[in-house]
This record gives sequence, structure tokens and C-alpha cells, in this order.
Amino acid sequence: MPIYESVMQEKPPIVLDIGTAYTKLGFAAEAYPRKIMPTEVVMTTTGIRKRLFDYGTPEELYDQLVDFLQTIFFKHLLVSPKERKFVLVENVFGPTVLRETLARVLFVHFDVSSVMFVPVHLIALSTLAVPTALVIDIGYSETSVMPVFSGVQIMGAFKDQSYGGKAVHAEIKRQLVETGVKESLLTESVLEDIKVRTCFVTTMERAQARAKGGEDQPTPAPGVDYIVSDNDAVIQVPGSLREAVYEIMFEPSNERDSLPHLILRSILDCTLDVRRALVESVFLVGGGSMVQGLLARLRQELHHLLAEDPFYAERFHGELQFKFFNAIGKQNFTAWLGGALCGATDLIQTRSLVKETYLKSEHVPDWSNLCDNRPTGS
Amino acid sequence: MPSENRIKILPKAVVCEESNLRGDITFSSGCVVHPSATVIADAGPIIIGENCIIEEYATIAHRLEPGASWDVNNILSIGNHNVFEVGCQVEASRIGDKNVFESKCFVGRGVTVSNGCAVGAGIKIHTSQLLPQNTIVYGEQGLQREAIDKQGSQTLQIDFLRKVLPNYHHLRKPNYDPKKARSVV
Amino acid sequence: MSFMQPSPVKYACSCGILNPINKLFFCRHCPKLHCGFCVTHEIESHFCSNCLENIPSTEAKHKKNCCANCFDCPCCQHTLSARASTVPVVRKSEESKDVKEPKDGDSTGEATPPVPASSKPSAVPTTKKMYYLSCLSCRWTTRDVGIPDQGVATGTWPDNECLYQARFNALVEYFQAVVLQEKQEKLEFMRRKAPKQHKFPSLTDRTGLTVSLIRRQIGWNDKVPKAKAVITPAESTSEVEGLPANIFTEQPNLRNVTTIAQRHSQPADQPTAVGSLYPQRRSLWIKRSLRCRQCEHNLIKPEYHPTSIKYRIQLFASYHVPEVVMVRCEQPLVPGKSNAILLKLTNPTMYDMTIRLLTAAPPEDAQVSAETTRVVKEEPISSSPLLKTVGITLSRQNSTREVKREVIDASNAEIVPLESEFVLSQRDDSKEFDEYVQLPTEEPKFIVWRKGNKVLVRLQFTPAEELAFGTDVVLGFFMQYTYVNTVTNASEKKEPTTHALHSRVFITAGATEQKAT
Amino acid sequence: MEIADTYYSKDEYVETASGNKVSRHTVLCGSQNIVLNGKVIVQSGAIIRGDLANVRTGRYCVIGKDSVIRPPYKQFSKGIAFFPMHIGDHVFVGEGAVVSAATIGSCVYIGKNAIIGRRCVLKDCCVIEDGAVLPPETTVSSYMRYTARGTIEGGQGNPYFVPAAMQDEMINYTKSFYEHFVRTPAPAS
Repeated sequence: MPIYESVMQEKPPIVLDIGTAYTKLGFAAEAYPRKIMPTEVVMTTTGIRKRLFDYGTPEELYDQLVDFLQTIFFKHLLVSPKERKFVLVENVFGPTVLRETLARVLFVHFDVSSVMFVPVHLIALSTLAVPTALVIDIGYSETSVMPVFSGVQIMGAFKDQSYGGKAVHAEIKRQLVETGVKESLLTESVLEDIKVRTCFVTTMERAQARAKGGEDQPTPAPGVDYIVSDNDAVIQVPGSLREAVYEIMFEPSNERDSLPHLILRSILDCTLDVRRALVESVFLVGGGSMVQGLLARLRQELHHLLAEDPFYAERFHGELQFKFFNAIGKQNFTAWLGGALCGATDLIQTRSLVKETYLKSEHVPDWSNLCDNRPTGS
Repeated sequence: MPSENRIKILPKAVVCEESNLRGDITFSSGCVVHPSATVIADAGPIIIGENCIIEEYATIAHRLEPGASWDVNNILSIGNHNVFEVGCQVEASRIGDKNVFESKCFVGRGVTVSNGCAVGAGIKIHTSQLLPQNTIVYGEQGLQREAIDKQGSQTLQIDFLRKVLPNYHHLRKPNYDPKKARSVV
Repeated sequence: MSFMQPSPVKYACSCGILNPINKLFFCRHCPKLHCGFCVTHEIESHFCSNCLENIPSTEAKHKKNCCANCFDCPCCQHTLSARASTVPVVRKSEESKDVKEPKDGDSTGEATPPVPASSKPSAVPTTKKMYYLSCLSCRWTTRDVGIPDQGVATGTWPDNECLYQARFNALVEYFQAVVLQEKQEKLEFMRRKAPKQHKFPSLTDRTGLTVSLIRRQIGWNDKVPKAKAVITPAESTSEVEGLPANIFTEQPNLRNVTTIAQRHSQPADQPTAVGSLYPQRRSLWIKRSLRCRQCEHNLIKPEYHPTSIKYRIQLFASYHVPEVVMVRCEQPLVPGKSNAILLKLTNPTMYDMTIRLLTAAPPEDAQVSAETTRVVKEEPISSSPLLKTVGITLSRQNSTREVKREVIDASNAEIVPLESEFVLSQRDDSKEFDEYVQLPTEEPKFIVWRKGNKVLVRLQFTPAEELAFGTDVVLGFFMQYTYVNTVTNASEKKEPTTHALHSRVFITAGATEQKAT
Repeated sequence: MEIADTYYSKDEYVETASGNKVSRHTVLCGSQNIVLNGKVIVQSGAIIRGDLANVRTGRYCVIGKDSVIRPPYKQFSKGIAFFPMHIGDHVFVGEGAVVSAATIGSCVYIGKNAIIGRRCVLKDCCVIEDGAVLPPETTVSSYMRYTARGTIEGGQGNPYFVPAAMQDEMINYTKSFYEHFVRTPAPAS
């Protein structure tokens, strides 16, 4: 044990959460990431800056990952990756090529000693020290719902939809272009800035009134003049846009794929006896969940659907009250924080994929038989 | 446009001979104009307030709009205590007091600069807009914020320059006495 | 040609990637070219790039890789400078109060401009210097957010603390305990399942009367300390934060809302209001050393001092490999029309080199030198004495290697190889100063000019017929050169060995021009 | 690629005994306070403000067209002072750059239209990209590259961004720039 402890003190594992838009990086057992940086890479060969996950061939991805991780290690974390332990937060249903390439880069190029892949929903939950919750991750490219019961992910009830930050950006762009703003002005960073600084989720009443149309429209929130600094132009951001862009998550449709539907359907896919527990423990994580008013709206919508939609009224019984967890820290790094917790425990020794094993097969075992963080101990 | 340049330099202004001045320009007292600075008054007179500093390669232009011609009443007025740093190019339609235009910035026509603003080095502002009081335009993207601390005053620098510049440069003589002028007008 | 322009001449690295010579290194032990991709990067020393202070790695780790003295602006990420202001110490009711007013600490974002009376020369004779941090790029100051001025310029600025640190620590402890407990239970389980094998009592054995007695005698716990891990789990609530009431009525002021970059620069709290921005400690910077992946020798090792620009080890390719510089093409590049390019070759070493320019790879064992044995080249890397003796390199022995890539052959012109080899004289710095007259010697026809260790060579080529207008013509050839190595892996040999090495060189000669009709 | 010859006319440039080549179309204020240590090229349109404080450059420097070398000032409570400016050997100042640094080390490359704010310190072997803006009092340490985006990259031993052999390369570059900066050959008549 003393040896192990000294090793721990010597080299804390590196925890990485490489998201589509932002990467959270830091060390295990630290309460917040050292850096949150755009998942962008400056190619050392060409000097071009591009998104990490824009790639043609796996080889290209490999080279980009090498450059990207090199920046992380030698510019931000300032530690040598050699002989290090790693915790990587991964999307449960992420593309295999990604994790395989990532593992290859880490083991082959950077010579790391072990890598532990942890699934994002489960690990985010560990920051609460509760075993059961409905974890909703609102990321850049997608929103995913995963019920976790007693520390076990109910894979059959997993749901995802493509509305995340990216879809919101597209919506802002669409609405602004409609008002006559030049499309060339609306770069990704401008859209993101407009989203982050001006937009919010409006209340259900207002949204419904708007959807209905007619005379008694609520007066929209005040508009904002937004100065596009790069191109030195002023964009009028109408107040209606500010409160309406997030409606893409709530739009009613026949497919029942708006966010409230997604949540309810996911709960319905679980067995009867866990449903109440899930309803009473909804946990939103991911950068997209930090927008103002989202929780309140979600709660309103969920209760509305339970009461008004016959489909759910038939299937849900009893007095149900949706309850939400508050994350410690900010939601955009909750999953990272879970990884940091996990990396601080002995699991890093026992559940990691070590270099020797990897080199024998050059293959990463699938997530289902990897780390599992069962707070209850089974 | 008047046929010849009418440069009015009030007492205690330091205007280097090697500066390029064109049109009807008034330098109030305490102004310092470095060599190779350019002031162009094509569209109308330029009146520069007290204690302004215009550095090398700085250009203050009051340009003609297409089709327009010289208009005595179209005055570009520049307030007091403004600093135009090296290589800046300012064509703003109005400039208040205590502003700083840092090196190589560009402020296009139609921009109104109020008081206490600073346009950061290398920043280009083309769009017509009003820079409210104490606006700081900064960074590679030209973001704006409001300064809370006031800008330091430049009087000490002017004092220094007024002492030093005459030792090294030929100066244009102050040629305009406000008291006398008032009696004329 | 500007200094920053990428060089048109590229060498193929041993890993197969093309690089200009200034990005390549030469391992004398292998002996091969290496680039930034195929070497191991290591951290040599930490320092602050602003105050240029060297910081030992343990301290750097302790300080979370941040400088103790320097701060970055939370608004624009530029470095903050300390500014002094003189304030009266005596409590002269009006004025001193005025000065200290800015710290009324409102973080509501409604930053009211404090009265900057501090710069006013005070009438009070006893004054004291107080410092605040100020950004010279965006004019942000610590006074903007109500941080009180400090008596010393560095060191006393408070850090913004993490609000949930206690909770986080509890979680870490809890999970560590849970995992440990799980592990012990598993051990217990295994032990119970396994048949008892020991004949003698062991102290760690927890069953049996004797053991229990002994344990108690020496003061050990009889039972495993079963500290049950406890933590209060988070509680969910149906109370959720709604929208602020004024959001539908009040005109938002974007200047008071932070940008995403500003939020992310403060990862722990990510403030949304400009008033909660806080100076951020400046990240340290590192010097790197580079190591050959094959033989573990250093290629680059900088002096550790931050202001030093010297290296302790510097195996730049430009010190060992003949440098090819493109001078110009004799004629405009036209597809299918024979042309010639002038190349300047420089010998950077202290030994004469024999150079051949070939169109195909020379056979591997084409070693010209008489005394060279192939041992040097084939010396197995893993058997170097260093690896054998040092225990810590055990894991390195099976260290994985990058897969070697195929060199992408982009050449699209036919080259007429030089008819013979030629000698490039050694570098002699003293010759640079005396007026050295080249003796008229019999030179091969392709040598245009020669001086000291430099030679100008004329290489004939024909751009491929099918090239479209405006495509870059790339010439590719093999440059074989003799290299005298003064270090050897075999310790018994003292004499320098000569290798015949070759590099693949690609030259982007320029874009094709319109075919003359 | 080999630097192409740059030609200047005999009338435009003055060559001093120590090998400095100074354009006549420059503004050298307070020339008694300006020391060019030999083989320095000052191209046309450049301004060196020796009247404000001493300016001293090392050997083999290039002061590009329309650049402004201006000693930095600092404001104190009682007045203002301009500080002398020191520039090391083998420093290249690109066209249109505005340099108000306190010190510039040796083997430094400053790109076109870069702005070096007041009292910046540029250590040996650093690179300032074209169009980069350094706010006042920035320190750029050796082997760092200050980008036009305002970030700092590189560092000693980092094979990208700044060449590892920056010293040699700048020496070569400035020397060959000087050697290729030649008088227009008299037209053969």
C-alpha cells in the first residue's frame, strides 16, 4: 500500500474528456479541470487550425490526435505522458474508430502505461454519490438520455437525438439569415457567442402562445445589438430569437422525439419498479444544460405531458413529481469530474487497460466489461 | 477646397515642420504633432482641441464624400487630450475628449467617438457606430468593454515632448493668437 | 524570400514524413533523420514565460503549473501588470476614504465606476504605495471587480477558491473507501474459497485463535477496521431555478455578460457576469528535450535556464546533413519542356563529403568507406549498454514504436541524374574571412560554382507532360552522401566511422506556366 | 530558398564606414543618439526616434520599410521618462512594424506590420508573426512565437513554431540579406 500511495502522489492520472466542441483536461483528485479548451488542433505540419473530429481517414485522425494531445501534455498539463495512467471519459455509443485510434495514439505514440475508459453518463452520476438517476447529457452534437439504476446503466432505455449545441447554432443561423443577416458573418464562434450571451429557454406558456399564433402574443424579450468583432458589423438579435432558439428541443412532433418525450420514453423503457426512482432523480449534465431556464421549462413540460398526453397518462401511475439534481461544479465538466473521482480511487489500478494487454491484441475491450463505478458495492 | 493651406497654430502648440498638413486645420494650445504625422482636411476644417498628441505616421483625415465639395461649415471637431499613436488612421466623424487611438488602428468615417475611449492597436472599425463613454476596443477580435478606471492623463508626456522636440526638430511657428482673432471675428 | 516562408526543399524523415531541414534532427547513433513526430518529447524544465523565473518541477506541480507572481487578465488573457498608486496612510477622513472606496465588493455585475482619487497627489505628508493589477490591453483592473489594493506588488493576491472543494474531498474519500472495501471483500471471498494452505499462523491471517492472540498482543486490531464508507448522497429537488423575472423586460447589456472564452479561463466557477472575473494565475511554460525513440539518446537538450538560448545537446540535421538550397530554375516551368534547376549544397560537417544525386534508392549496403563495417548500422538498439544496466528502462525495452510510413512520392518531373559523384569540402570557418582563391581544377560539367564547403549544382529535369497549368512541379531525388561519425556505439572502436547515408529530397520548384504555343 | 538580390540605387542609400546602409528617405530623429553597430540596413520610410531616447542596434539588423522604432516611455507620478532602446544582433524588423520595446535580444524576427507595445521585452531567438499585436509590457521569451491571433506558441526544444536552430538561421538570414542587398549595377551603356 505505501508503494501504491507514493506512486499516486508521484503521478496523478490524467483525466481527459474530449468532447466534440470542448475538451476538459486535468488531473485525478482535483476538483475542477485545469483547462477547458476548444477541441481544435493546429496541425504541426501545415499550421492549419481545424476541429479535431474533422477527418477523412483514420490515419488523418491519428495525426490530428497526436498533435492535439501533444498540445495538451506539453502546453497545458506540462507533464510527460510516458508511463502515465489515463482516465478517458467516452461516449457510450461513440464511434469505435475513435476510441481505437485514441488508444493507439496513447499507447503507441505516447507510451502511456494504462488507459481507463469510463462511460459519460455513469461517471457523471458518481459526482452525486447516488446510485440511481436519469442522466441527460446535452452536448454539442447530440443530447442523450441514459437511465442508471443502482449503478447499472439500462442500455435498453438509452435514447439520443441530434439537438445539442450544434443544432442550436444552426437554428440561430437560420433565424438570423431570415431577418436578412449576411450568412458570411455568422461563423461558428459568433453563433456560439450569441447563444451563450443572449439566448435562454423561455417558459412553456409563452412558447405555447407563440406556437398558437394569433393576437395575444407575449411581447418578446428585448432585442440586442450584437457587434461581430471580427468582421466589424452589427447584428440585430431579435428578442424573439433569444427566447425561441431552444424551442428545437421542445417542438412537438408525431415522432415524440422532443426532449421531454425522450425522457419519458426512456423511463417507460425501464421496468416498472425503477420508474418512480428515475422520475425523482433527473440529472442534467453537459455544456448545453447550462442555459438559463432549461430546468424550469423541462419540469413544466414533463408535468404537462404526464397530465395531458393520454399516451403517458395511461402508462404512468400515481402521484409523480419530477425532481432534479444539482451538479457540483458546472455541468459542462461534470463528466470530467466523475472521471477525476474515479481516477483517484484504486479502480485505476484494477480496471484499466494496461499497455501490455493492449499491445498483445492491439484492441480495446468494449465498454460493457470495463470500469463500472458502483457506489453501493455489489 | 480652399486654394492654399490655412494652418492655425495656437500658442504653446508644438507642430513639427516635417508633418504633412493639408487644408484648414486648427491646432489648439498644447498640441504636439510629431514628424511624419498627417492631417488632411479635404471636406472641411479640422479643429483639434487642446493637448492632443499626434504621433508618427498617424493620419487624421476629413475626407470628401464622393461628389461633395469643400464646405466651411463641415467641421471635424476633435476634443481635448486625445492621443493618436503611431500609424493610426482616424476618419471618425466626431471625436470627444481623452480618447486614445493606439498604433495602426483604423477608425472609419461614420464612427462617433465620445469621451474616454481607447481603440486598441491594430483594430479596424469600419461600421458606423457610436462608441459610448469609456469604451475600450481591445484584442485581436476587437471586443468592446467599458472601462471603469479612468485613462491616465497625457499632460506629463506633453510637458516632456514640449521640452524635447524643439531641440531636435524645426517647428512651425504659432501663428494665431486667439485674442487677436476674436477681435477680428 | 521571407524568413517565415516555408522552405521549398523537403527531406524525408526516417519515419516517412516530409519536413524542411530546420525541423529535422539527426541521431548520430542510429544514424538517421528524425522529426518532431518520431521522437519522444520530454519536459526539461518549467519556467514562467513572463517573469522568466525557473521553477523546479516539484514546485511547479505543487503550484498547479502556475506562476506564483504573474497573473493573466480574466478579460483578455493578456498578462496583468502591477501598478502602484500612492495613498495617504493617515486617516484623513474624506480623501483616504475616497481611495479605499472601490472595494465595496459588489459582484452583481452592475460595476459602478469607483472614484479614482488614488492618482491624485495627496496633501498628507505620509503616503504609502498600494498596488493594483491592470491589463494594458483591455484596461481591466483589479479595482473593476472590487479587489482591494495590496501593499506589495506580488504574492498577496488572493486566489478564488473552489466552492465545492469540501464536498469534492468527501466524495474522493468516500469512493476510495468504497473501492478499497470492495477489494477487501473480494480478497476475503477469495481467501475463504481457497483451501487453507499455510501450516503456520500468519499475522495477516484473521482466523484462528493463536493469530488473534498474537495480534492482540502486539497491539494490532483484531478485526479489520471496517470503516464503513459513508457520505450523504446528493438530494434531488423539485425546486428548480426559473428565469429571472426581468429577462423579458430588461434590455440586456452584453458588456456585462462574459464570453465563453472568459468563462472557460476560469473553469471552477465560470462566471457569467463580468463583475465576477478574477485574475488568473499565469500558466508555466516548459523547455523540451527530444529523444530518439530507437536508441534513447537525446537529440535536443536545452540549457535549463529560462533565458539561455543554448543547448547542451543539439543534433540538428543542418549540422550533419548536406543542406540543399534551391536557387532558381533556369527557365519558366513548362510541362514536358526540359529545364534545369540550380541547387546550392552546403557541407556543414568537418569532413569532406562525397555526394551523389540519384533517382532511385541506393542499395542498402552501399558503404563506400573501406573500414566501415556493417556492425555499426545493424547494432541492435535494444542491446545498448545503457538499456541493459538501468532497471528503469526495462519497460522501455519493449517500448512501442511508431509504424513507419511510406514516403509520399509527390514528384512529377523527370530528373536527369548527375553523371558522377562529387566531393564537397569540409566546413572551415576560418576560410570565410580570407580571400580564398579556388584553384582551377577539373570539375564535372554540372558544377557551376564552388567555394569552400558550398557548391552550386545544375540539375536537369523535365516536368511531366500532363501537368495542368498552375500545378507545383515537385522534383524528387535521392541524395547519397558520406558521413563521418565521430561517435560510435561500439566502445572498443575509437576511430570515426564513415557511413554512406542517403536522404530523399523533394523540391517544390514552383508552379507551371502556360505552355508556349 | 536562396534570398534573391535586392537592388537599391546609389543615390538612395548611404553606406557608412562600418557597413551600415541607410536610406536617405528615412527619418532619423536625433541621429546623435542612434547607434547602428555595423552592417545594419535601414530601408526607406523607416523612422528611428533617437530624439526621445537613445537607440542602439547590434550588427546585421534590418529595419524594414516604413517601420517605426520608438523608445518606450513610462509614466511616473512626478513625470514621464523615455527609456533607451537596445536591439541585439541579427534582428529583422519587418515592413511597417511599430516597435516600442524596451529591449530586443539577438536573432529576433519581427514580422510585417507587427506592433510591439511599450516596454515589451523580446528575448533572444523569438519570432513575432506578421501583423501580431503585443500589448504593452509583454515579455516574449526565447524560442517563443507570438502569433497574429495573440497566442504564444513554441518554446525551446519544441520542434514546431520556432526552428530549434533559430540562432543559426537568423544569423544566416540577416547576413545573406545584407550580402544580397546590393547596389543596382550601373546600366551598361
